[in-house]
Parts: sequence; C-alpha cells; structure tokens
Amino acid sequence: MSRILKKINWMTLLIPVVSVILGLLCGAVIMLIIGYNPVLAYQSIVESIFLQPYYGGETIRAMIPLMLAGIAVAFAFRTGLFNIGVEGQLLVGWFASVACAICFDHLPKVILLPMSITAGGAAGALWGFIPGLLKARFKVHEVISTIMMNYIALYTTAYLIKNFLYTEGERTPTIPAAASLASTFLADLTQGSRLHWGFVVAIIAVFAMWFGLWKTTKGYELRAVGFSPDASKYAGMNVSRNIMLSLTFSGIFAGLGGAMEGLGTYQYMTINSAFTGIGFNGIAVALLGLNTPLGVVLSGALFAGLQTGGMTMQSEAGVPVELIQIIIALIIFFVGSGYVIKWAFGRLSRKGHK
Amino acid sequence: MSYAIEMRNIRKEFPGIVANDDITLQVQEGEIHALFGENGAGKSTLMNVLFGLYQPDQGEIYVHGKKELINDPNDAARLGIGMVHQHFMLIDKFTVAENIILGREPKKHGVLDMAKAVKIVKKLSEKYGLDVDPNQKVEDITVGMQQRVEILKTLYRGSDILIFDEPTAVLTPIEIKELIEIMKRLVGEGKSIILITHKLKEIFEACDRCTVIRRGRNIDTVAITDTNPNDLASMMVGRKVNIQVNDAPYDPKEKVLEIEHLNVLDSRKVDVIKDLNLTVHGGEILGIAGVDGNGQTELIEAIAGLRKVKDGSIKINNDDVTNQKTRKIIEAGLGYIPEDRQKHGLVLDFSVGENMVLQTYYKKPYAQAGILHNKVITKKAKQLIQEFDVRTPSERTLARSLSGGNQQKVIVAREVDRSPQLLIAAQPTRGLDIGAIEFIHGKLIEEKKKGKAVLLVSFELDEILHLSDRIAVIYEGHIIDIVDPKKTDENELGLLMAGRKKGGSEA
Amino acid sequence: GCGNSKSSGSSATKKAAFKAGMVTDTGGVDDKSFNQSAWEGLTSFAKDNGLKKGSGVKYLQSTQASDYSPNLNTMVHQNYDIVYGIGFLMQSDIQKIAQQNPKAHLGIIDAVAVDKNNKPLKNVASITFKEQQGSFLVGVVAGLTTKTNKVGFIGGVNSALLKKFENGFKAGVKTVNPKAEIYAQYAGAFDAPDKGRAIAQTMYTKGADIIYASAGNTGNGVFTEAKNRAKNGKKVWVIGVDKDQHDQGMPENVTLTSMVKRVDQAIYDVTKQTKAGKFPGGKVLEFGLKENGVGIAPTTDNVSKKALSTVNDYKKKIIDGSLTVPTTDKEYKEYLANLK
Amino acid sequence: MSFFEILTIIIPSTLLTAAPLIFTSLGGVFSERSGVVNIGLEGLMAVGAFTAAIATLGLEHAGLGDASPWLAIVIAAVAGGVFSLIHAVVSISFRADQTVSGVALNFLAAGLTIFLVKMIYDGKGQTPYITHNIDKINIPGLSKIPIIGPIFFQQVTYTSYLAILISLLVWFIIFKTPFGLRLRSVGEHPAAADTLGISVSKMRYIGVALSGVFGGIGGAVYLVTITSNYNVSTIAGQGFLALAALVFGKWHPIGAMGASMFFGFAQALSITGQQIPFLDRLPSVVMLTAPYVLTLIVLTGFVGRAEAPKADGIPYIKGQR
Ligand SMILES: Nc1ncnc2c1ncn2[C@@H]1O[C@H](COP(=O)(O)OP(=O)(O)OP(=O)(O)O)[C@@H](O)[C@H]1O
Ligand SMILES: Nc1ncnc2c1ncn2[C@@H]1O[C@H](COP(=O)(O)OP(=O)(O)OP(=O)(O)O)[C@@H](O)[C@H]1O
Ligand SMILES: [Mg+2]
Ligand SMILES: [Mg+2]
Repeated sequence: MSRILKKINWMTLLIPVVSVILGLLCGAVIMLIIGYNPVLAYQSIVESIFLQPYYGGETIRAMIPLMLAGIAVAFAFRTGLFNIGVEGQLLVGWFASVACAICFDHLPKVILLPMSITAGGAAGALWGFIPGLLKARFKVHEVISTIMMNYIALYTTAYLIKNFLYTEGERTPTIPAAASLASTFLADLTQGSRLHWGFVVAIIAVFAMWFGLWKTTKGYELRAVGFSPDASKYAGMNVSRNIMLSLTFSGIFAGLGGAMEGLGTYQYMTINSAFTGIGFNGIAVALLGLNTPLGVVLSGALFAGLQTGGMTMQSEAGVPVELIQIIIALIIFFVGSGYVIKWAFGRLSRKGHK
Repeated sequence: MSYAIEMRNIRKEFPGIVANDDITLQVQEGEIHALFGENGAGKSTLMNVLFGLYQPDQGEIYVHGKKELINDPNDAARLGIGMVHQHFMLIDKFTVAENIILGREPKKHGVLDMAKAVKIVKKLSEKYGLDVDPNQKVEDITVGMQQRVEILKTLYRGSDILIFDEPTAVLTPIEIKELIEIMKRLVGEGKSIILITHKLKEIFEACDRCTVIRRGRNIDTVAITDTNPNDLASMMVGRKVNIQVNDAPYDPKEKVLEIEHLNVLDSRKVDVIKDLNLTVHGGEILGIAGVDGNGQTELIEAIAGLRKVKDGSIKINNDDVTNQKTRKIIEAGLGYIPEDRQKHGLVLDFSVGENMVLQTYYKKPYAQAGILHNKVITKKAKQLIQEFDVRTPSERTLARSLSGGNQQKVIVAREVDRSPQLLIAAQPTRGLDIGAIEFIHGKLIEEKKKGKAVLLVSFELDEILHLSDRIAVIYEGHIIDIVDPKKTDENELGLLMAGRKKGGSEA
Repeated sequence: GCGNSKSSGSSATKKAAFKAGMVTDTGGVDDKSFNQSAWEGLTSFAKDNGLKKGSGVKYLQSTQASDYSPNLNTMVHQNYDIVYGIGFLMQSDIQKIAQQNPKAHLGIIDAVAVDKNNKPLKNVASITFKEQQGSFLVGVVAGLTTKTNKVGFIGGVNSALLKKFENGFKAGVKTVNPKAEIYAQYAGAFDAPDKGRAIAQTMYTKGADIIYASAGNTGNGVFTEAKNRAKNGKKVWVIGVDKDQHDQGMPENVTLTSMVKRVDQAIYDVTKQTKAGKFPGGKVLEFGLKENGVGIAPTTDNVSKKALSTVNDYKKKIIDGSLTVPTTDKEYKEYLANLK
Repeated sequence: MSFFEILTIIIPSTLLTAAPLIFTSLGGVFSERSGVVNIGLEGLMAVGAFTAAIATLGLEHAGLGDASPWLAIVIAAVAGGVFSLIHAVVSISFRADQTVSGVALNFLAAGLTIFLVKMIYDGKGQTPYITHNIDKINIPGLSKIPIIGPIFFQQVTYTSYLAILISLLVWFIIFKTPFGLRLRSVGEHPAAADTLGISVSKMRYIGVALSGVFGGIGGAVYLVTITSNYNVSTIAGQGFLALAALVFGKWHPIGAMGASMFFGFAQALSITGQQIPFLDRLPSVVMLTAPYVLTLIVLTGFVGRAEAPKADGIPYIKGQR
C-alpha cells in the first residue's frame, strides 16, 4: 500500500480535486445569482446520499454503469484511442444481454446469468471491433466512426426490440429471474433501491483494466501501439490487431455496462428514442479519474452522487436538475485545463516562498 | 567595431534545466560563423532566442550595434534575421510559393495574388541560384529542395542575417557541397550567417570563425585559421576525442545474411530493388554507400519484414525469412537501429525502461505466461543506462524528454544488448555530436569483434570508410560494386555512387 | 428543508396534511400534452381544496428513464397520500414500487399495474382512457370535412396505445365517408417535430387536406407545416390531440378540432376519492365518452353544423353501447367488413 | 405516386433539412482548418437554437413581425460565437485536449440552455412557440419553370439557398484569401506559421469563433424553419451529423455542403420513403441508419482518402519539441 502511495504524484491528484471544488463553487455562484440557496442544495445532496440508505443504494447503482463506461473510455484512451462510442456499445450490450436472457429463459441461473452478461460484453465487443477494424484497415478515425456507430446502435436496437422482443410499454419483456442481478437482500438493505450485484462486475472490470494494461504483455503491446504505431511495428508488434483489440476490449467494458442496466437496474430494455447519456458521462468519469482505474471509481462515485443527489436537490431546494449537468461540464473544463491549474499553483507556491 | 549580431550573457532556463547559461556570441558582418557543441549544448535554444521564439531570462541582444528586444519572429524579421530551422518549418500540403509568401502575401483587392507570388519566387530563385519549382507541393519535392525553400523564405523577407540550424544533417554529400556554395554566395552579397553543424569538415570548409559551447556555457570563439579539427573536437567535448577506427583484423566467418535476386516495390509500386544480391558474414562490418533514394531504405525494410518482397530470397543464418513477420525475423536474429529514431526506434511516451524491452517484453525473464515482470525490466534498464552512459534522470523518465543523442543511445543499448546475429545500423550517428558518434562507432566495432554481422547504411562517406570491412555501393536498386575501403577513396566511391563503374563505363 | 425527508421511516404519529404528487416523464409539466394535463388536474384540485403548490401538490421531473424510479420513491418515502406516474413508460417502476411499499397509494396513467400473476395491484389505481372513442368522433369530423377525400394520421410511436387512436380515427372516417383514403404513419418519437413536419409535408403533398396528429411534440411539426401551407394560400387542416389545440393553429386557423383526453379530469377525480378515503386501488379505471374522459374539443368554430350534429349522433351511440369502436388492427378490419 | 411527385416531395425536404447542417459543418470547417477539433458543434447548435427561440419571441413581442426570425438568426450567430470562446480559451489558451473540451461544451450547452429556459419561463422545460417562422415559399418566377421549378423552387426556404451561397463564399475565403491561407497554415503546421510571425492563437481563436457563429446560425435556422420552439430534444444529434458531414466532405466547404445535402436527402428519404412504393417495404431501420452507415463506408476510402488538417486536434505550445 505504501508503495502505491509513494507512486502517486500529488500534483496530478491536485488537478481533479481542485476542479471538483471549482465546479461546485461555480454551481453555488450560479444558484446564488438566480436566488437559490446553495447550502441547502448541496446539503440535500449530501444528506440524501449519506443518511438515507435508499439514495445511497441508488448512488452505488448509478455508479455501476458509469464506472464501466468510464473504464471503457479510460482503457481506450490509455491505448491511444478515443472511444466516443461507449454509448452505442452500451446499448447493444444492454440489448444482447436482455435478449439472451429472454431467449434462453429455461436455463438455470448458474448458466443463464453468466451467459447473459457475456452476451452483453460480446455485443459491446463487436460494436467496438468495427471501428477498430475500420481504423486498422482503412485509417478511419475512431472519433468519427464511433459516433456513427452510436446512432446505428440506437436505431438498430430500437428496431430489434420493436420487431422481435416487443411488449407493452415500449420495451422488451422482463427478463427471467434466472438472469437477474437484482437482489432482494441488497434492496432491503437500502430501503428498496435498485442496487444490484452488478457492482461486483464493475469492480472486477476496474481490476481487469489495471492488471491488463500494466501487468501483462498484451497490455504493454496495446499501450505501445497506442503511443506509437510505427515504433511498435518496427519492434515486431502487429499494429492492426492491437488497434482492433483495444477497441474491442473497450467495447466489452461498455457492453458490460449495458448488461448491468439490462440485468440489474431495469430487468428489461426500453426502446430508446434518445441516448442514455451514460456513455458520454463515461467520458467525463474517465477524464476526471485521469484515466486510471482507481480514479474512475472515485469520479464514478462523484458523478453518481451528483446525479442521484441532483434529484433530491430538485425536490428539496427546487433547483433544476440541469444545474448538475452544468457543474459536470464545468468540472470537465477545469480538469481539461489542468495545465493552467498547475501553473497557477506553481505561481502561488513560488510567491509563498518569496 | 560593430557586430552584425551580438548576444551578451544570455541565460535561458527550461523546467529543470539551464539550456543557456551566460552565453555570449559575436557575429561579424559578412562572416559565416559556426556554432559548435555537443547534443543538448543549447545551440538551438540560443538561436531560438535570437529569432524571438524564446524570451531569454537574462542577457541582451544587439543587432548591427543597436540594442534590440526580440519578442517574436516578426521582430526578428523586421531586424533582418531569418532562420532555417533544425526541423524544417514547411507546410507539406502547400505549394513552394505558398510556403514562401505565407505571412506576407501579395494581394490584389484583398485577395491572394498567386500569379504574382509565383513570379516573385521565380525571380528570387534565379537571383540566388536556388533552384525550386514554385508550383510544386512541398510534400512532393526532395529534402534538398525543401532546404532551398527554407532559404528562400528568409530571403523573401529580406533577411541579411541568416541562421542555419544543422542544415546538413539530412543532406547528401552533393547537396551539402551545393549548400556551402550558396552560403558563400550569400555572404558575398554582404549577408552574415550563423551555421550550426556537428561536422568538422563543413566548419573548416565554410566558416570564418567558430564559437564552441558546452553544457549551456561558452567555451571559446576562435578563428578557423587558428585551429584544427582535433582541437575543436576536444574543446567541445572537454576531453581528448579518439576517432574510432575499425582496427580489428578482417576475419570473416560464416554467412549471416544472404540476399539473392531480391526485387522490391516501393509505395508507388515502382521497382526500387532490382535483382539485388548481397552477403554479410559474421565478424564483418559491411557498409552500404549510396546516394539517398537508391533503395537503401527499402532494402532494410525488406530484410526486417516491414516491406513485401516481390521476388528473391532473404536468409538469416540459413533461415529463409523472406516475407516473414517482423517478429519472426527479429527472433531469427535481427537487430535494427532504424534511421528515424523518434518515429521508428522509440515509443516516445514510454519510459526509458519500457523502451529497453520493446522487442523482448514478452520473453523470459521479462515476462512469463503473459504477465510482465516489472522488477526484472527495471533492473535491466538500470544496468543498460549505466553501461551505455544514457544521460537520464531515471529509468522512469519518458523517452520523449531525452536529447537526440541519448535517445539514440537507448536504441543502441537495446539492440546491442540483445546481441543479434545481424545488426543493421541505418544512419546511426545522424545529427549526433562527436562524443556520441565516437561511442556508437565503438559499439559497432565491438559487435564485429564478437563475431556478429553488421550492416551499416550511411550517407556519411567518412563513417563508411572508417568502419567498414567491405563497402557495397548501391545504385538504382542493386549493388553496383563491392570495394575494399583500404583500396579506395572518396573520389572513387563518389563515382560509383553516381553509377559509374571503374573504367568509366556507365552501369 | 430536510423536514420532509426526516418524516420517512418513523411511523407517522400525527395526522399530516393531505399531499398529492406526480412524476413526469422526460417531457415535463409543460409538454402541452398529458404531463401538462395531469399537472393541471392536480393544481385545480389543490385550488379547490386549499392545498399549496410545492408542498400540498407537487411534481418531480425526470430527465432520463432511470430517474422514474428514484423520483417515485422519493415521493413515496415522503409519505405522499397518492403518487402518480404519468405515462405507460413508468408501468414497471410503479409495479415494483407498489410491491415494495404496500402501504403507499399510487396511480398510473395509460397502463394497468399488475403483479406477477397479471392481477391488478391492490395499491395502484390504473387510469386508462378509451381514446378510440374520441378519435372516432374526430374521424367523423374529418370524413365529413375533407374535400380531397384523403386524410392522414400521424402517430408518435407505433404501440398498442397509439393504435387505439389510429383505428378509432380510421373507423370514424370510413363510417361517414367510405370513399376516403387514409394515410397513416408513425414518426417513431414523441419529440421529433422535424419528422412530424416532414411526414405532414408528404401527406399534404399527396393530397390529404386533414391530418390527425396524435404524436405529442412531434405533432407540433404538423402544425408548423399546415400553417406554412395556409400562409401560401393552401387551406389544410390539423386535428389536435390530448388538449384543445385551437390556439396552436392560430393565427392561420388550421386546427379543425381536437381529440381531448381529460387526464386532468381523471387525476382530479382519483385524487378527490383518495382524499375522501376511497382510494380506488386495484381498480382499472376506464375513462371514455361516458365518463367525459375523452371527447371532442369545446372549440368548434371550424366544424360544420352538419358534422357537429353527426358527431353528437355517434356520441350517443357509443355511449349507449350500440356502437363499439375498434381499437386494434384486427378489430378495425372486422369493423370495416361489417360496414359494407 | 409518380417519380416526379416523389422528387417534389424529397428535394424540398432535403433542402430544408440540409440547411442547418450546412451552416454548422461550415463552422466546423473553419475551426478544424485552424487546427481545433470541434466536437462541440452540437452544443453550439443548441445555443444557437435556444437563442433564436428567445430572440424571436422577444422581437415578435416588440412588434418586428416577419423580420424577427431573421434578426434572431443574427443574434444567435453572435451568441454562438461568444459561447464558442469557452472552447477557444480552454483548448487554445489552457491547452486542454480539444475533444475533451468539445465534449464538455456539449454538456454545458445542453444543461445551460434548459436551465435558462426554466429560469425565464418559470420552471417550464420548453419555450413557447414562435409565431413567425421562416416559411417555405414558392420562389417568385423560378418556381414557375416547368419540371425544375416544382422540384427545386417550390416549398423551399430562403435559408437553404443562403446556405449554399455561403458555402461558396467560405470556399473562397479559405482558399483564395490571405486570411484563408494563414488559417490553413496554423492548422497544418502551427510552428511553421509561428516562425513566419503569424499568431497561431489568434488564428485559432478566429477559427473557433467562426465555428461558433456558424454553429449558432445552424441551430437558429433549425429552430426558425423546423421546430419553432426550444426544448431538451430540439438539438439531438444534428451537431454530430454536421461533424460527420465535415469529415465526409473532407474538411472542404463545398464537400461539407455536399455531404450535408446527402444527409438531408437520406433523412428526407427515411421519412418519405415509407410512403413510396418499394421503399416502404424496406425496414425503417435501413433508412434511419443510412446516413451513418454510408459515412462509415465513405470514410473507408471508398471515395478517396479524407485527410484531416495535419495539426488538427493538437494544442500548439510554443517551442515544444
Ligand atoms: N478532428 C477530426 N475530426 C474528424 N475526423 C478526423 C479528425 N482527425 C482525424 N480524423 C479522421 O481520421 C483519419 C485518420 O487519422 P489518423 O491521425 O489516425 O491517421 P493518419 O495520421 O492519417 O495515419 P497514421 O495512423 O499512420 O498516423 C483522418 O484521415 C480522418 O478521416
Ligand atoms: N522546449 C524545451 N523544453 C524543455 N527543455 C528543452 C526545450 N528545448 C530544449 N530543451 C533542453 O535544453 C537543452 C538544450 O537544447 P538545444 O535544443 O538547444 O540543444 P542543441 O545544442 O541544439 O542540441 P542538438 O545538437 O541535439 O540539436 C537540452 O537539454 C534540451 O533537452
Ligand atoms: Mg496519426
Ligand atoms: Mg539543435
């Protein structure tokens, strides 16, 4: 543990912390200007999350897909790729897990649950593989292709549900209990929140990213190719395959995020006419977490807390929930501008010395 | 007496490093002034200060005797200072004319007047004998011509003080000769030139005086007539320099590399290697001499499996590796110091340590069953850093932040340490200072002594002549002749490189 | 401010004042559709009973589908006497929460809350409407008004609920005007006015002169297109939905009539019953013409006398049961066959 | 339906849907040509649409009548320009990753506009409807031409023609003026431009600001010609589509315009297609995904490799090696 602590660069840790504080301060200023009570607003967030088991449970529940989406983005980022397609990968993962669960509803839980989770990961993998292939073979920039893939996923899943798995309420039927991650134990523990066992999957994913990227030869290769395809090629690595693999792995994480929604939170999939936003939030989570596994957990918790708490903020302090979105945007801006924060602190500390 | 340029007590700090420390440089009107120093001595930094790209932390600059503040390149241009940068500052997708006029465009009613621009460029190029085609895109012209475009850019802006930052590193001997002539012509017109180069020969051929700097500090300024190459070299390095020569006896062993009837296409599907035959033995350094673009790059890439072979065979240690995967060829015994060290040799955003195992990371003892053994890797890196004298704060430092010479040392360390049967060294000392060159030459000779085969590709005839046991001259994609370095000279090699075989017959 | 939240958990000792709440879907309370209508029902109830907005009656807006459950839960935990989920999208969340909180009183619009065995949940009032009946009446108006004998139907998303609108409307048209041709298309979304507009453009260009826009905000695109045409001198009509959309058609006056769905009325009624201690839990409430739950808009400026009186005839027939309006495609087919 | 009739439906519909995309992708051209990736086009459109709604409503109220939407477009242009400065400051001066900043810009725009709508309209999630749209008209004279008239000049808005004209203008500016040369130079090789005394930051600020102006116009046009009020779902993906058009069009103004037209066409077809014999038998998903699938196919080099400006996406740091 102490070894890990020693490795932390305190300056880099400073940036996200300062960014969060600045973001919340800006949010407070906005509330003051408009005439809301920022103390009450933030208090309601904190109190609900920490004092009311229901909101605590919901926060952890919201963390699960956010973490997986964040891991997906961070993983790709560490291998030199920007995966904006998490949203689409998540949708197909969601669909595949639910479809698998429904189609094989006669199977016992020990088989069906892992199988449905795997189906979600596999669908996400496919959705990541395609832009990977396009990049490796045709040099199509992943930013553009993943955006395109998002829309294709949105319309395709809607179409598939509508035509093959439709039930009243614009959604698929509910999955069988044998495929469900939901748990009455966890729900009872948290006053009936939707907290489910998916957090185990999310934690495994976090570990997998850390171990995979930094402790394995494949991870070394993926990072090398990400940083310098040319040098990697000269060193005898298969560049194309690694690019494809990287987006495929990233897609698996995203697909699992979708499976968690399908098998845990909802137990079905709705026909989405717009994006869930989890994928895009995943970008923010990854950034704030400095694309590190542990960082993703922490920032995932923060975002989930803000979102869940945002609803109490709406009901308790009357502040529109959009304010949360504004705060999140500001935090991303601040994290992105880390250079300036560092610079400003450099100035401050130098002045302090003089 | 007033100097064209006088920089007094210049200090420039970068985070963690003092690049220039109290440097003074005086350039007389109408002279070619050499700036000489090892890699990372602070030459480019000093010139960037003069050109307004960096602000000095301390010191003063006088131009034609008047104290000036140079805040940006516009100020420099106003003062008549022009610079040809170490890395060309040209926009590939623009035409030659567009590159030259950019920032000072001829206009008609607020619209670009390209016809006029082309005319201006033509006129300028005729006046100074700098042959360029204004309408060609920069990406389509040779490095030599790009160099001329850079010079024209400065002349278009009316500069009378020209800075050349290592202009010859990427030029062929012939182009270098031309460049020196051009510089002399410019000086004849009353312009003053600062020339940065690592090649002593050029300094003695072209320059009037020379300022030597070492580790960011001034050492001395001397008139060229008052010094000699050896003195200058040791002044720069701070110790005596031993020019490394290949004095080990030539004792060829079994064939390591065997190329037969090789045919290779280039990226435009044109034959670049035509029926090439070549054999390299253990215990020899085989030098390949040739003018750039005669197939050297393609030959190496074909050997390394980076380029498809159309016809013929390549064997390493009797293993047929034709069109095999690069990794297999590496495992068969290939080591490779690539020409472009930053692009091909290193993952710049990896640490020095990670770069040390770029080909071996998946093998024992660095890994087992797909799991990295980071401790072993770190230990190895530390050992190599020590052994090869890589100047880096630690093995965790990013390769990007190393100076060019030290980056090259990392590559050499890695390749030599793997002790490959065949070591290809492509332009291994390009842009390096004498100290570093000495070191790398020493390592190549050591490999030969160990009985390894070394294939050396270089545009530096000196280097080829000094190191090789045999010299193969490549011309238009095949080996036109193989000569003994002891029985040949630069003249004969030059003729061969131009395609003329002994006896004057055209090949 | 945390007084509300504190009250959860602890058993309520003193009788608290009556509180009614609703959770909107992502449309919000001003969606010019059923969220708005529902909220109007609650506010008018508040006004009549001296409840305060914000505490006595209150709504929570959802920004995404995953918010439904926490929002509903929040109100349940805050001991609201009744909590409505507005729209069939909340059906499964309501069902789950109802089962987790058997003491809570919940209401759902446009869906029937059931348990695992498909039995209505005891603590949920399911509020549904006979949209086919209202749609039939506006269909009659359209059938009698069209000059081109071509009319259009634009639906939000293709679902059983919207099919009630479509088939009711088509039956109405065909009943009074067997020659009429009917184009029907679904936009795939309730919030895509651009699609609504493009579909309307196609239908009008193909010769339809009346379009029944049953598509929430998507329908607003239909209005835009109709008004644009009206400005260019081509008289076309729109039939509004959910609320009286007469104003929406002004100043070009393109609203022929509207099919109103009195969500407000239903909410008002159910809330009133709940306050009186007669919460209709476990019941499936169906609001039709008879209950004044659906009908033709009060503004009838653009409807001819003849059409109005025909509408009244059919209204009577439907109410007295002598005419059954089809809801599904199958029923519509049978209905058509019987017409001949 | 006759083929001719189909054209008279699809072409005007294409022109209508394409106009906002054209404006916005032209904005992208300015920004990316200067070397700043702009994923934030979506947010800029949102700001433009929001501003146009508020401004039109205000101007109508002030009695400006039919001039209101036009003036609103101008105001939205300014608003978009100002809003884009956030992206400029963060990504140019503060050296943030441009994609990151763009993503944040989208978040901010989405949150802020709805937040403001709620503030202005007493908690409501959407603005009222504007009553003065920019309407589809029959162009006097031209619409009377046989065949061509009904297809190209009936039931169209002036904004569509304006968009086409402006894309020609942008082409001229970028390729024929000193400003354009300099703009492209900082997008290709900022260090080279810097050594020639061109201020890289200044050019990039201008590029980004112009993308804001055009993105604002794009959003405004969308609002005043198509949706008429602003709410959460008004701008839902059009900005990303414009970005795709920009890439599809190879960072070229005319290309971007053509690609936008193509997307407009695909969308028009996906809606109208359901009423066209044959096409109505295709599953709707094929039509809906067509723009995106085709973009991917095009990017694979099927129509020649697209190349981004070389320094696109890379913050310029003076003197960095
Ligand atoms: N800012 C951008 N916006 C939209 N698309 C982009 C952007 N940047 C790059 N692209 C797309 O990605 C393609 C490939 O870019 P990338 O930088 O990965 O490849 P490259 O530099 O051409 O090749 P290499 O991988 O050998 O360096 C571009 O040609 C373009 O199609
Ligand atoms: N922008 C920079 N930021 C940080 N350090 C720098 C920067 N530029 C140069 N340095 C450091 O300053 C020192 C001097 O560099 P400079 O480029 O001036 O050397 P040089 O004499 O031109 O070397 P070479 O012969 O390799 O070109 C080196 O240690 C280099 O790493
Ligand atoms: Mg690249
Ligand atoms: Mg240098």
